[in-house]
Amino acid sequence: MAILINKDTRVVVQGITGKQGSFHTREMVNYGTNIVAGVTPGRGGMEIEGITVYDTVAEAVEQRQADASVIFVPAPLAKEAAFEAIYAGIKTIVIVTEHIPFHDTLQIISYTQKNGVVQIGPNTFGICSAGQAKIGIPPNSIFTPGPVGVVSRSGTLTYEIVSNLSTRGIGQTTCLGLGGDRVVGLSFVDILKMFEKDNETRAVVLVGEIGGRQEEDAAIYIKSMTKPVVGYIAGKSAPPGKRMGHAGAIIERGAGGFNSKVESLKQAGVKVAEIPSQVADYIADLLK
Amino acid sequence: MAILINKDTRVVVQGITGKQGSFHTREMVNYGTNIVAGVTPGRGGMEIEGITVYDTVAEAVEQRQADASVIFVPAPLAKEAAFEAIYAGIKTIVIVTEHIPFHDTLQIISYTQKNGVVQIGPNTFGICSAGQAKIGIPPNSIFTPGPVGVVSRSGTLTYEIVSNLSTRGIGQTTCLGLGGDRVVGLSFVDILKMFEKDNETRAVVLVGEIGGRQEEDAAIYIKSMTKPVVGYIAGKSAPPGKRMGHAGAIIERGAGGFNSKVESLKQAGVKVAEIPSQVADYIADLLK
Amino acid sequence: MKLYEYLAKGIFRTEGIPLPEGGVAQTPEEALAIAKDIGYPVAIKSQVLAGGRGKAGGIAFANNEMEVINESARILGSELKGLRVGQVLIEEKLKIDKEYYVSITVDNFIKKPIILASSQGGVDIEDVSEEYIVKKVVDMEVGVYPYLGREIARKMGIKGELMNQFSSLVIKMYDLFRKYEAELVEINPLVRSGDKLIALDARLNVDDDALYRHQDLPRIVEGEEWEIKAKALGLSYVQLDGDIAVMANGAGITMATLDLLAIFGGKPANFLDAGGGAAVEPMAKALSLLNDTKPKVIFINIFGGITRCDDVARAIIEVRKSTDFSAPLVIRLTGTREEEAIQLLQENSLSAYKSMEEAARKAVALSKPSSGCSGGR
Amino acid sequence: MKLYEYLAKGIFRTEGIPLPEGGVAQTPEEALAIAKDIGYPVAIKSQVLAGGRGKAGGIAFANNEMEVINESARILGSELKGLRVGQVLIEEKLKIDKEYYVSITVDNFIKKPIILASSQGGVDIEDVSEEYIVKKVVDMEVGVYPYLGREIARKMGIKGELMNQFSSLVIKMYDLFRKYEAELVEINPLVRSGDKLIALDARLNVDDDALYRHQDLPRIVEGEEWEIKAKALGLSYVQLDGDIAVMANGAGITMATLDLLAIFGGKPANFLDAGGGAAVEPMAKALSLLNDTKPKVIFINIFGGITRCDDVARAIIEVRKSTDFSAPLVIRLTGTREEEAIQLLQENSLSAYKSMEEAARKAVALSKPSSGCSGGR
Repeated sequence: MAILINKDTRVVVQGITGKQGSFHTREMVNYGTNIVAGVTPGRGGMEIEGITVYDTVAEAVEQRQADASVIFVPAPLAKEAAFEAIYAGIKTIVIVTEHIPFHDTLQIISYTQKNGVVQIGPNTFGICSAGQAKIGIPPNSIFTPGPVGVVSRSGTLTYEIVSNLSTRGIGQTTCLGLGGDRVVGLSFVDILKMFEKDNETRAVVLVGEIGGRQEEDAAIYIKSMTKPVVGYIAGKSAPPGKRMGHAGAIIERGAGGFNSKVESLKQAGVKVAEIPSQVADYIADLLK
Repeated sequence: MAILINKDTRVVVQGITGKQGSFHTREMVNYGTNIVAGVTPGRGGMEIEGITVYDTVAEAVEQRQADASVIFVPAPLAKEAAFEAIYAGIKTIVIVTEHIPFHDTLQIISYTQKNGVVQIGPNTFGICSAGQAKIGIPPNSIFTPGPVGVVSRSGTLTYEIVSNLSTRGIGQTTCLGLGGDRVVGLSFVDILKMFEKDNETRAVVLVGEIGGRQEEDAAIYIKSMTKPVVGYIAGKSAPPGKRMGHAGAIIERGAGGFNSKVESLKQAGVKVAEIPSQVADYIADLLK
Repeated sequence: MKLYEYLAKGIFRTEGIPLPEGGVAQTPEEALAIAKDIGYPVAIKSQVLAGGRGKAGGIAFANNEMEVINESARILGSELKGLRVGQVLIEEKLKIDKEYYVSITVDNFIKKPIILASSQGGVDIEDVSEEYIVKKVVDMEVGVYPYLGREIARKMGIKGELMNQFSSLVIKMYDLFRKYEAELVEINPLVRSGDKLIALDARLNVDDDALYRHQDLPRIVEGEEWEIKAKALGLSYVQLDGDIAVMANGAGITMATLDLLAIFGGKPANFLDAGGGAAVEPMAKALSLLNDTKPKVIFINIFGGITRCDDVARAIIEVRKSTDFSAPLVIRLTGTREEEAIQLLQENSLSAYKSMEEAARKAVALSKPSSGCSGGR
Repeated sequence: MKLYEYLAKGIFRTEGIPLPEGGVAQTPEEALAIAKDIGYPVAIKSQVLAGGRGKAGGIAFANNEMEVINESARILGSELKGLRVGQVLIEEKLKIDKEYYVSITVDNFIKKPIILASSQGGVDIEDVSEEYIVKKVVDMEVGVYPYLGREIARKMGIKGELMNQFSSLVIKMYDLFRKYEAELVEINPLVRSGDKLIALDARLNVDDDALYRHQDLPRIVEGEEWEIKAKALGLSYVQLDGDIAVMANGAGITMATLDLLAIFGGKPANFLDAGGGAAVEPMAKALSLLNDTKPKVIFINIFGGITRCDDVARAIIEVRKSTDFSAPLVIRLTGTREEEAIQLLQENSLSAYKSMEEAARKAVALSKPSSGCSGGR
């Protein structure tokens, strides 16, 4: 079954004529994603990678019944792109763009929440329902269909872990990046709930990092889950008070620190891996 | 039963220390309204007509469990007063203030709608559930408890008609003024639905006027009502294109004109009175 | 409050909306000077607060100095739809490739701003078939973004670079709508001239109740003599063509009073709403004004609520002291402080009806040539 | 980006927030001139981007010229929490009747702005017990109105005229928060001095990603030498105190790499995230920078996704052409274009690991005194 997206999801690419947009459109098409339209204002009528470009998302929805959108537009235009998608009735939005001004993100979230839209990102690698559809930018090669759901706050680290899983013959239902920014649309709990309900998902991998209290909140929910969860938290050796790339990765005064997260997860019954490759070991054990 | 308010409704008066606010607080108390608090910023701790004044509506809600508010503040402050009431969790707001800038009203309505708040007005005489509670400014003497619901767009004209009813021994459940401005919180249909559901209301009086398409919309709903409706529409002799006081009373190019309204209502089975005093005649016939 | 086209255009210009070059003139000489600056041909447009100026002869074109002088002289000082033309706008005459319509107003039913646009511009929007009208409701908490403009443009058949021009235009119109708390911002026609969209006409109607927040705007006084006088007194007054002057308290009951007089065969001379809680002084002023309009009958219809009947009686008595009523008074008073009012009137040899209908019948009777008796019951 | 107190106060002042009189000085002489203007006593406050300046000796008071000279000379040029003090703010020393706390930031969980306030100001807000902290979430579509300020004031025990002052202050803070796209607007302490509320301190942290929209703001550069250099190259870099220089692609995997090195007994020298899709040139620059920091080992850990492994190999080879690597290189490459990369490396007598863990073990081994062998597998 997978969560949120599948082979029938009809995707419009916002910013399809840009360098990133066109490259990843090809990759998504290659993966089998049902890309039905692109949007670049003023470029209506063009074709990119065999996909028709429209001037507005509303037109893409009207003409091609798009129901999900992926946003590749530059940061200064991302808020408008998201608003446009919501206005046009898109129900799942993946915002790949990074460095979106923080206040813009707050407004996007406020608007998606009020309209019941699923917002993945910003600054996310996106989502892949293995073997069905990929919306975003992760490498196609790493995914294999199977019974594990993966949810994460970081990109490449997730590829590392998913790749480990696939190499060991452990496939995935859906892999999803929440996004690396300080505030993003979805939380671990939102996604864990979906995996808990998803018939095909038998175990879940949670890849967290220092900063914020998302992992601690997840731990509370995990206590009520029937499916096993394996965790990994990055940032064990990060010194307090330093930013480590992601706006989210700030440890201030112990709150949101590594130990707090690991302990919370362990108390909730999560097997927490110390190094990334252990995740696949633990999952393999669980699925035996 | 009555609609929207009754003797248990706990009312806070916003702008209680003003001339209008204090006068009508006394009148409302005299009518038996359960006025539990007043609010005037910076005047917290005062007493007006035996009512404690607070600095904020939130405090009035916290201390005195107010659940309805009546706003008497001057037009430039009315938007903030309404926002404050909504923020504090008030569920029924009566905005008596007139001449509120139109864009302010639009914002108030947007905010009440999003928060599921009942907004009566602006520029309304308010609401009276006869014999129980009055929130607003109509004369206490005109109301008598009984089986007729009254809903109207104008003030004094409603007093005239209600007074006629009472003089003839025909009492009212609830009498409500939607407000005389171009846009107001509630429509005829909203109130007709409540009267239709109200056990004590046996017949309804609708007092409309030229301009807008509210009465025409009401006519559509009235077709599905089980209770009889008597109507009166003001503005028969008004020349097209002239403003007649209320911002709503503009006839432009025939739309919203007298004949359209009267015909729509008649087709819906409404007995439409030609002169105000006929309303009581028709109602008396219906209740025989 | 409606702004003259040239004032609206002045505001549009500061917002960056593309407009024809032009200037406003009060004399043919001024018109000529502007035309020389612009170059020929020019348009000469009467500045009055009425639509359909073109059909009514209020817009002319001139190809040379002689035509500017003649046409502006003809238009200036003429009457257009009952309004004197005091100013003309002289503008470059554009090549028009296509006319569009676009406006922002409020949908009273949805209770939100609405953008209306059409590929059929230059005519009355009411005459355009629904299928050619694009309507987009605006969520005020979100506002207008370029995508909304592009989406409207698309539905109007505007493409490519013009789509972006249109989108930017709509955003500017919405900014004006909000900034000036407008009831209407309208461009009709919006024209395509070559590769540019240009606002050939401009309307900006501002909410009277919000004017206090817009001290930068000029105050435009509109209406007939008595309406302007009444407005200066803060009264809601409309001139009608009958002979029974009417004062009541509240817009609804005032309209109902006019209707009643008409039904009984009378002809109301005006609509005057003294308001819900008027005091003695304003009411006296209103009454004086009515008296000045020299009606056949003056009909005062008051249902006392917040308005106290005794205050009304005092206002009547006060006016009688300083002025002779030119016409018989018919007074209807009921409600708050009714008895005190009746007593006050009686002390001054006046009387009042309790019933609105009886009073209205009397007022109508007094307005008829056959009846010559004086006021009161 | 954090603004120095004096810069934040400059902005607060333009917004109308009440502040002590004062000015910024870079020398004791300038400090004296400002103090003379203000009158004694004055406060002398070091301008560094750190909290707790008072406890650390970075704030002094002076009652006369001598004290101003001595104290400003002491503070200027001193080090405070590892930061050099280049400027002092000289301000009137207010009579303090009561200290409050107020700030606006964002609650990452609720994902909305939040106003935090306390009657217990002047101390670290984390040390204040929850019951003394007032929290109000702000709906950005609604904004902050006076009632919200009054409601917060009430909960803080601020009454009467001060309530209105506080309310007006909160609105101005929120306006700044939105206008400057701030991550934090903070006043601690906000003091009552007689019948006035005055912002004794001021903090304004602006979102780095929004700086392009705020050309009016100065650019404050913060951090240690290599961090500043890396930032100038557009890299996300954090200086650590170990000896294994690290470059990886993505914040999460970079952190995981540091963790892995630490678990295996190594000491990472830095955090350097080359980003998700870096090209040859930026990667080469990053590598040169790492080399310049003179580590014992350089560890490159790349999982190719958008980043192409062959680009990484090219970057390494390019740097090797112009620079000698001062330390052995340990390279881990896997993912997109892995084979091309391996071949390129081999052509240049380099090799790479496929496993992150194997590579990390090697890097740690190379960093130990006992191991003296050179880079590569």
